[in-house]
Amino acid sequence: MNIARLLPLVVVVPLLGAAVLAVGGRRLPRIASDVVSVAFAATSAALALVALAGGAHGAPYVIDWVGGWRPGPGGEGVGIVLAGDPMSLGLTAFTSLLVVAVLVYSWRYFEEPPRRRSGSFPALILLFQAGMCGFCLTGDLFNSFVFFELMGVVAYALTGFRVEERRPLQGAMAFGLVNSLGGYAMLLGIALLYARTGELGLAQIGRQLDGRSPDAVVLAAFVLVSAGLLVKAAAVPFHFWLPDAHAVAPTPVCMLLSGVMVELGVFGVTRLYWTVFAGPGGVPHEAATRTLVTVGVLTALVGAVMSWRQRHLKRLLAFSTVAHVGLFLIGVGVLSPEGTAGTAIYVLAHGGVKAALFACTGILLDRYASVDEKELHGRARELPLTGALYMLGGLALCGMPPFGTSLGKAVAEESAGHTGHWLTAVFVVVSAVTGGAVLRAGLRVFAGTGPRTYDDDAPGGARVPGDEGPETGTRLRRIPVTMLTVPAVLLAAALAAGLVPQWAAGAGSAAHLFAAHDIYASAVLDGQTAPAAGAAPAHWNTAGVLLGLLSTALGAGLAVLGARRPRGAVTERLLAPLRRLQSGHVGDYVAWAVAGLALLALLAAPGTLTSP
Amino acid sequence: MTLLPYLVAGWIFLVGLYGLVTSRNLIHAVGCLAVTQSSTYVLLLAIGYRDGGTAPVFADIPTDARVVDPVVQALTLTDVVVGATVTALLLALVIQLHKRHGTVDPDELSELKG
Amino acid sequence: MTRRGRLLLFLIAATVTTVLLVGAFVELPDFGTNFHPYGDRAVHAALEHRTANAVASVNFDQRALDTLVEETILFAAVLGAVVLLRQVTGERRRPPRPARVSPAIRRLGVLLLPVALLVGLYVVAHGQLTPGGGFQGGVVVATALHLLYVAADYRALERIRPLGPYEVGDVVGEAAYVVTGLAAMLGGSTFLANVLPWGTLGTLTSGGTVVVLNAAVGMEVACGVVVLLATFLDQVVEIDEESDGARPGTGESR
Amino acid sequence: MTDPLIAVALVLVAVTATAAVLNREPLRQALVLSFLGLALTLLFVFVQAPDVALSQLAVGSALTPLMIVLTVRKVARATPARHAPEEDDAHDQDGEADR
Repeated sequence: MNIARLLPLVVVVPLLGAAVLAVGGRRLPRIASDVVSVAFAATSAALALVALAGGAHGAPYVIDWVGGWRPGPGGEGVGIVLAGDPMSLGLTAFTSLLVVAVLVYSWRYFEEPPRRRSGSFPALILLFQAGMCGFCLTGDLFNSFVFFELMGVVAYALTGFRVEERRPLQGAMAFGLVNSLGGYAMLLGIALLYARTGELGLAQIGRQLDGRSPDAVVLAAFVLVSAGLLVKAAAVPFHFWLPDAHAVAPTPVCMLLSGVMVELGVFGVTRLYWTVFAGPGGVPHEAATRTLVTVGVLTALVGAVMSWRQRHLKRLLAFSTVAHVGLFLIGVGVLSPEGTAGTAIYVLAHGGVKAALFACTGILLDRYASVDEKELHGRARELPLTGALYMLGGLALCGMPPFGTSLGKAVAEESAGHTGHWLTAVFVVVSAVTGGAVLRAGLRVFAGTGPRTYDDDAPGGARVPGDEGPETGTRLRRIPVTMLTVPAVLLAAALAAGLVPQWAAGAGSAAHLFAAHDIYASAVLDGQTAPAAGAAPAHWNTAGVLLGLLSTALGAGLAVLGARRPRGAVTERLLAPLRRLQSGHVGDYVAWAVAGLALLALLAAPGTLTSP
Repeated sequence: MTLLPYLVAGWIFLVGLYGLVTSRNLIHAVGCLAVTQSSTYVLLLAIGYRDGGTAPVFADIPTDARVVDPVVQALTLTDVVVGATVTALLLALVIQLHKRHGTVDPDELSELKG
Repeated sequence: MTRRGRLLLFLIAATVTTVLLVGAFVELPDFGTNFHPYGDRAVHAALEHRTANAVASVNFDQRALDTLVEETILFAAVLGAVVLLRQVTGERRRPPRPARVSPAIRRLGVLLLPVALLVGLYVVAHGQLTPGGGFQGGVVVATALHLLYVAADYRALERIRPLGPYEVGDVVGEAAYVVTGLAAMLGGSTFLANVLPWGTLGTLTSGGTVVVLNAAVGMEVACGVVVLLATFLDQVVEIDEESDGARPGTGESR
Repeated sequence: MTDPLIAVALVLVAVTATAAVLNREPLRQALVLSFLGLALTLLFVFVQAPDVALSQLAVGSALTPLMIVLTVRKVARATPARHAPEEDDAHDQDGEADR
């Protein structure tokens, strides 16, 4: 059987699983629905891995025209294509494996699931998986909009899942409104591209644009579609929804949102640029780099500063995700295969690390009904294993060799350094600060470092910490094995991403195929694949290791300093405006999203409209 | 006339956004989101229109008749469904928000948040 | 931000966006252009597969994957809304008060209901021939059922609308779409390929799998929208908040 | 030619859309939204999109306004039972900011 035929199954299997759970979930006992959901998710993951392996041996592109609507010569067709290249297949496999991990982790979650609906949580997770995998694999612009909306709809519902609590709803609401707007902006952009080229396939649109010079239509389409994807990626100033949603979503959902969904936005922008806009009739490289790198730097700095300021652990991790998205945008924004390869490894390792950190935070939440750094001060000394995993995650986030985060960061920052030396500094500082914030919180919670300030402002200390109910129904006495195994495995995977040379080599050649305009079109439309000759594998070098050690040392130093002394009033006042922006007001967030649209337009216009 | 449909689509998009930014009630905001979305319908169908074309349904017209673009119509259909589902989900959230916070005014909600 | 500041930020940003959009609109092909390459090919492909309604052909044949995902979005939204609007601890059910309905309205409703149902089913069945199809017909059927709420009262609606079967119907519709696609694969073709005989243009059975997928969508939409509306109605009519002496969940009485 | 009809429908759509945004009272907005749905339906009929017109009629002028009306009813009915303010304060320590 042709491997390409497997591609639709990667998406369809979780759909079927969701259908089974939606019907059977009301009758099956809890354990059965858990097993069923893991089985379906794992099957999809296995299919993605088979397609990846098969593709890597033979032709690197796995192409399936859904419904058999293969286009004629010249690429004139009517169907939708699923196109798996090593990059998108790798991301699909990673997504599915993370879903499996999350499902296993949440076995003990929601001891009392909604009555008669014990299957609804795993069913929604499987639908989320289908949406994300489809978004990775599709080679059709409108189809990717539909998958984008599927991811969105499921994610809003999952974020608001715990309706008994008060805050999840607000986060879900902001998430839903801003993301839907992003979707509609994207659709307007798709309509413009359709009007200009009369095509919907990425490869076809790209080819049609090649034959003409860029104009205002191309610019507007680029801005609108990118804005939609950057909303999903939570790039500044589209990012406001993310901390509000991540701080409140159930922990397993956070693992997926932070670990992979947000990164899919970055993937989407990159794929869109290379396949559609990278040709002579699109957006010139300088303009695209200017846009993506500027937005990336802003995102990285805002995320880093804000994450340092948080004491609510889930919010802290959420802002750290924002910071890393900024780094990813810089990595892909310099438009070199090396930058893309580095970012790919960075994304995978970061996904593992971040999910592991959320998993550890979830354990705290379930045991102490709080994730507040000050409330938990020193109380988690009794959880040495969780603490060790958490601190290891924090170090990995700083970029400590030999974690994959370090390798990815090293390769990406070296490539970014060719565009501007200061970009390397951004990588080092931002990863040090966000990693340092995680470590600082860890020192205080798990080791009780520094003064215990919280008792002073609590009246009589009698206050029950937190309004955050544990997600397991009752507070955990013993930590279930699965809840510790999952973060351990995820960290091990992040370590392997840095150590297994085949992965680094694979990322190198995948990026070579991915970051190229013509290769994609000829593979999809003409069935010709250029071999990935001349692709440099992403590898360790001395400078990268030293910079990784530097950022780790910086991060650790910051953490110790931050844990020992309370924050200075001066920095506090300086940063107050930035904090006030995160107001929780949907009107504000929408206004910022429109401002983002304008920012993108102003950044991308010079060069696009004036080039000959 | 050649620009009017596009301009109307742009106007609806922006006026919907204005409503969202200035909304004092989340139910109203969800309504404004629906308005914003209708801009995509108008733009898509305007792009697919062909002067003098008829609907692409060959029930009682010859198969070589001049018809408008069926693809944008299919896309718009999908879009309509997406819009309805998003509206439903957001309204469900509004109901629960109101239960927990006693208000659906974004200003008050944002103050609650601190 | 203050209300003023927010509006100012929006107005500045909207000005730039307006320039961006108008600039693009000016350079678009004129309204009514003859340039529709994809559209022309789609019409050709629709006729080749003997599907009279080219839009249905695009939706259920050429771009059937879009529609699968669209149905999945509806499926997810129904699941999500049911979960979000579930009865939580501390809320209690209140038996709905029988409503007074004037006989005229009742008669009108009783008259309209079968008509509306028939129209809905007709629209579903002729999706590949005339405008309409699973989605439009499904919504009509679902809304028609809720005419009963207007015409009679909530309890009459609950009697003919036991939610369980509709929830199952929603899932079955979704699954039927997927299974039809998979069946084509088992037959040696690709996912969602139109493998059934295409028939003669303009007859009720023409279009091959378009008919089947259309029916699946009709079923899912009708059932899904019923569940969706029922969930909202349930909140409005029956579920009460922790008012007096919150009895924790008196069980789901449907 | 249907051009003048299209133009009229377009203007109608623009006007009702604006009205839907400016009517800040949700119930009235639902009514105006339903008019917007009708105007869009008319426009879609004129641009030869009967399929879309049908679903717009079903969704835009019936389903969406209906859901909004139901939400308004639920919210309006529950309003007197507002949470006591001190309870709000107790729940307000949103760890995001430390003050």
